[in-house]
Amino acid sequence: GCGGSEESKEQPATEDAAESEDSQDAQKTDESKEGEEKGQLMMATTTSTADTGLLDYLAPIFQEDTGYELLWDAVGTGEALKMGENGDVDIVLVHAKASEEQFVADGYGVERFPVMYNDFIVVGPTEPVAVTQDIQAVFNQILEEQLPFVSRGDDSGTDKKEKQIWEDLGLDPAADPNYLESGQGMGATLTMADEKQAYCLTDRGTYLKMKKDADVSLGLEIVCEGDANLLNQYGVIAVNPEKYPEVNNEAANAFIEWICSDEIQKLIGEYGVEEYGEALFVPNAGTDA
Amino acid sequence: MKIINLEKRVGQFVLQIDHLEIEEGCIHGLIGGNGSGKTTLMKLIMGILSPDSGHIEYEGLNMREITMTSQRPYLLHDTVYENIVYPLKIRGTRPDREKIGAYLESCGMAGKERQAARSLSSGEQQKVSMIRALCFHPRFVMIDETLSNLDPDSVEFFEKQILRTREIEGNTWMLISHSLSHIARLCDRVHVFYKGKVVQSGPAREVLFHSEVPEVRHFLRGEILSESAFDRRNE
Amino acid sequence: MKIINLEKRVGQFVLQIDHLEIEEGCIHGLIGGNGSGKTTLMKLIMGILSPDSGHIEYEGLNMREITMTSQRPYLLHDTVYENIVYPLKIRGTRPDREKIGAYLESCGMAGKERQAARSLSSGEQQKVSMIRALCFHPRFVMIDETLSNLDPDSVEFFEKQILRTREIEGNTWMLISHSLSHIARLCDRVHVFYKGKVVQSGPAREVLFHSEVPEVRHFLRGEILSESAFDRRNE
Amino acid sequence: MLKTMIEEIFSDVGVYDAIRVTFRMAVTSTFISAVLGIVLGLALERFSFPGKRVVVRINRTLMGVPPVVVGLIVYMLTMRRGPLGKLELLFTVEGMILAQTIIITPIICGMIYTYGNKTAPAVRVFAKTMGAGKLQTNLLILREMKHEIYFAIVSGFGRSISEVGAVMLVGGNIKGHTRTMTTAISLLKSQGIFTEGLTLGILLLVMAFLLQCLADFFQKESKENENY
Amino acid sequence: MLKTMIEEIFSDVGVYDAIRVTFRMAVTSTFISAVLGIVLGLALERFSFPGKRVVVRINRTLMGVPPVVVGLIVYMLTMRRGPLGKLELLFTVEGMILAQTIIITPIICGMIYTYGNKTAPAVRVFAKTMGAGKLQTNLLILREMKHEIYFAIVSGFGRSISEVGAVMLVGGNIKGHTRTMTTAISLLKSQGIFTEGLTLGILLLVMAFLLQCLADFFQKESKENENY
Ligand SMILES: Nc1ncnc2c1ncn2[C@@H]1O[C@H](COP(=O)(O)OP(=O)(O)OP(=O)(O)O)[C@@H](O)[C@H]1O
Ligand SMILES: Nc1ncnc2c1ncn2[C@@H]1O[C@H](COP(=O)(O)OP(=O)(O)OP(=O)(O)O)[C@@H](O)[C@H]1O
Ligand SMILES: [Mg+2]
Ligand SMILES: [Mg+2]
Repeated sequence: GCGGSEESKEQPATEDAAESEDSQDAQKTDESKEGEEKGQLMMATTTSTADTGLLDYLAPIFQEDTGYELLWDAVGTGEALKMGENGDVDIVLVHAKASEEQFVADGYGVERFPVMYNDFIVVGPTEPVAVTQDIQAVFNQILEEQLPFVSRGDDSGTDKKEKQIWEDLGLDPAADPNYLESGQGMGATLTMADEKQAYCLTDRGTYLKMKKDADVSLGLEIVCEGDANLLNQYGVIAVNPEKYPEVNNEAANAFIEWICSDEIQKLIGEYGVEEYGEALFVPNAGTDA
Repeated sequence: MKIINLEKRVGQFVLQIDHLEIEEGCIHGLIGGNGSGKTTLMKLIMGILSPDSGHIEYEGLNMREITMTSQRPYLLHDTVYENIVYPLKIRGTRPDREKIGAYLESCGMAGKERQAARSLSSGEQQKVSMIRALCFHPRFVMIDETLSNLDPDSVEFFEKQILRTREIEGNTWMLISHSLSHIARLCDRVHVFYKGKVVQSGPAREVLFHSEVPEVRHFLRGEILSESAFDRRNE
Repeated sequence: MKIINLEKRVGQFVLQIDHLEIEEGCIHGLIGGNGSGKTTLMKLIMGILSPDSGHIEYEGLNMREITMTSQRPYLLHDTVYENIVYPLKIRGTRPDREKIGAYLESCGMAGKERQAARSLSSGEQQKVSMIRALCFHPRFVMIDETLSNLDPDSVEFFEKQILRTREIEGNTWMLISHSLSHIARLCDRVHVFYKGKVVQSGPAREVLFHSEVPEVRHFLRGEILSESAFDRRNE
Repeated sequence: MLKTMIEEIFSDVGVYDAIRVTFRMAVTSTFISAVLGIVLGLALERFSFPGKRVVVRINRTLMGVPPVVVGLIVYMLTMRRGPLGKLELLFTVEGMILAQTIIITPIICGMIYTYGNKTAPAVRVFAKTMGAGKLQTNLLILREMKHEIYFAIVSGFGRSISEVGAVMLVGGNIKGHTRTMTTAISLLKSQGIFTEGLTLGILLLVMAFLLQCLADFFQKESKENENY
Repeated sequence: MLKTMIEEIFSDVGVYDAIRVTFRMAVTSTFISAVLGIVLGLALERFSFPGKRVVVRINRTLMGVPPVVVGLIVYMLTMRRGPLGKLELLFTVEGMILAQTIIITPIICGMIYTYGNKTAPAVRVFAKTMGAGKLQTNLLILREMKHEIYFAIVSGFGRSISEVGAVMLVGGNIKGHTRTMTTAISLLKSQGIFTEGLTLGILLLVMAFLLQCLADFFQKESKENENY
């Protein structure tokens, strides 16, 4: 991000010279105008980052810090990676480690940086499944008693995780006639599970946000959390400029550098504490997660 | 049928008829300038328009026994045959295919049963509309200029039909025509319209040949009718 | 205008005219039974239909100088005035408001300029269509039964107008009518149609009073025309 | 044969079920909407009453009601704790049909009203002269407007098979139960499997086209040859 | 005033921008589709050619093209690697307008064709008798069909503001840039914020209604009083 930062230093200086008598307020506006002129960073991301409001919270700070305007399209993980593969976005922020690594290996992405994680939880009615830390017990019981379960079935990060768990446990969910695939995002799937009084694997962030903000208060409780199996790692990858010279690689690099900085990592760790009583994401940039 | 204190306003135009008697079993002719309200009266009788005030006494006549052929007949998007049998069908009557064929032949439309009615020439369309009205034997028939624009043979045929059904069934006819010879040949009673009013109403001979009403005299001046020919018509 | 070896099939019907001359500056009358092809010929001349074979020689007549009024005139969804000025407007000519007012008055439609044309009585609609055709001075005018169903005053007015414009502008007229008295009063030449063919074509007197063609004689028998009245018409 | 072939191409979204659900939903909802829309459209054309213009405008506005909004409304009505919760319509094809009917009825009604304005008054006058009763008059109007009605129904059907917003929300896109072809396409799209989504879309269009050919066969849209 | 009120209610989805984008997109795409649809519809009505019936059927099938499919197609055309990549239409309002135009043009074209079948031939004959040129004839047809054309445009506009599938995919629902009211509703819906979504939907309908009142004001749909 060298070229980019040079620009950002140069331009405000000229503005300052021209309008030195401007008030603090006016300068602020000018600066944000500058940001727009400097360029936009187009991101493809998953619905969870958008639905939890994290990006709404971070974008203005990003613009203030680096001058780039952050735009994002919140879609399924598969669709987000596809947009990256097509070179239509500059950067992707998703949570499906295997696919992400494949994305880099195929040469579409430069490098994958872990950013943060939250964890998956199983939610549902507290009867008959008792609250536990043991995912295996929960899934076994669901299958044995043929309890209703709503899966996303959309091949998203969450969906892949769920399938993985079933597989690891040596279980076949298709044996449960009450196992449904909603084919929709996390929010819609949670509402459906609530409607059907079914069980559901979700990321904690979306669950907390829905539990607090949704009009129809969710009647689902956490029945399983804390299993080591249930981490949900988010990674950020800049789209390879060698493949797509048109992408705004400077901005992408600036974003990666920015989001991995201690300051922002701290902000991520604080996001949601005030509103939901607990953090929605745990920052872990710099680790090898 | 009696029309009593009838008043109807359409746009700027007002039709106002204090009292008009329509004797049963007669052929009535309505004449008068364009836009004098002849069609409007027929529509009121037919129940297509409803009067602003006054009323029409139908004297036991059922609305289903009244019909009216229009100046621009409405034809169904279907064949000639389907058009003619429509009023029969909705009455559950079996149409007489042969009779319809004979009617068509008599007015020069032999073999056109299966042609699309709307592809006919305008005179032929009028004939279809006439035959349609004849076939279901209504007790009160209003013919709004449907006899004009027909060729002489067809005019003769339909005039004969009108006189014959009146004879046999004793039904009532009401004709609008701008051809005074039609009127003179057919009508028992004539009603003359002028600017929304009936200025004279009486036996055909009286109105056509001995009228004292200035509007009627002015109106009739255009065509010279021969009273002696009129005398001979019932022979 | 010359019509040469014209043939046109519509549905079952075939119009076939080997040779027909339409002299300039004359008033031509087309008569014949319903469905004999009169309107079809006008449509061919107007270019609404195109012939299957043969052709029409317009002899320098521009298609824009030809007009035709229909049996069921098409009126724009607009006022009477807008309907009348339409052909002027598309020619970029300034309409003469007073003249149009005078025309309307002469045929008993004074003050109806701003009425919706489609709300007029059918006779009034025909008058609008006639005035529309008169106002833009075409060189060749075809009138398809538009003069029937008018009241006597209006018939007289339009007949006078036709004769006057022919006098002044020397334009050509072609009329279809089932009223032989119209034809006798106006036409110089008469063409008789029978089942898609022109069976006689010649000066009005010859055709109307001295025809030897059996179809023509049969057709004319319906109405008794007086040759002496015919003689007096040009006085 | 074709069935297995199709299933092979789109194995993971449950295409065969989706086709079945799509057409069941589309045909049923179009049928109900056609009945409602025609009756309402003709009634609107027939009767004059104060505020009629506003009703017409509302009708036309409702033609552009976003499916998502209808989906939300139906969802809130049919959810467990909603007023119609007892009927258990949520996440069922019946619920989807309800939502679709709400979307399509105004479209058909609006079209019938507009067409009817041109055709019906003359037919009504004619029916009166023929002594037709109320029912017979209305049947005659339908008969005389058959091409336009057919077109309105085709439009409604097209809207019905193509819809995704309301169906997704109310039906829930549950594989094998309420997944339609369009929601399947959405799902494929969200997985980034674009070409497969496109193929499924084209399959949908081809089937709609064939269905229309079939309907046209009974409809015989003969070019009217009127003699003006 | 109203502006700030609205912004307050829907602060987090960027409602004010969404309204702007919605109407910019809807008005532009409806306008383009109206021009294309009217020209194509009248041309289809005017000319006879072999295979015309098939073209009509294809037109009617396309009236039911799923927006998601159009979205996919436009996406694949406008993506950087795609044939129109150079134009940089992806994630822009212009791209959304392109997608919407593809959806709406067949609708308007189909309606104009169907209405035109009833009206245009007689007008064309009349125009010929008046000596009108080609352009004048077509202008006259438009004038005589003005109520029907207005209705077709209202329908197209309704479809345009209510659409979400194509707009979501091509525009990307980017806050402040390509987010429309319907995609905002979708977002609110997916977050479970139903009543706010519904309120926004009703706001959209109210604005569509007001816009129509405005249009009606210029349109003066006077009840034709024809004398049959
Ligand atoms: N589209 C069509 N399909 C089938 N037959 C048609 C079509 N158009 C016209 N005809 C037939 O062509 C014949 C001639 O029609 P045309 O309108 O020329 O008659 P016309 O001489 O003007 O009769 P009229 O005095 O009744 O106006 C009629 O028998 C009519 O049935
Ligand atoms: N809807 C309407 N709005 C305004 N004026 C109307 C309407 N309907 C009819 N009129 C007027 O009412 C008058 C009477 O019409 P009507 O059709 O009864 O005339 P008519 O005597 O049948 O004439 P014609 O001999 O021309 O058929 C006409 O002057 C007409 O302009
Ligand atoms: Mg009349
Ligand atoms: Mg004719």
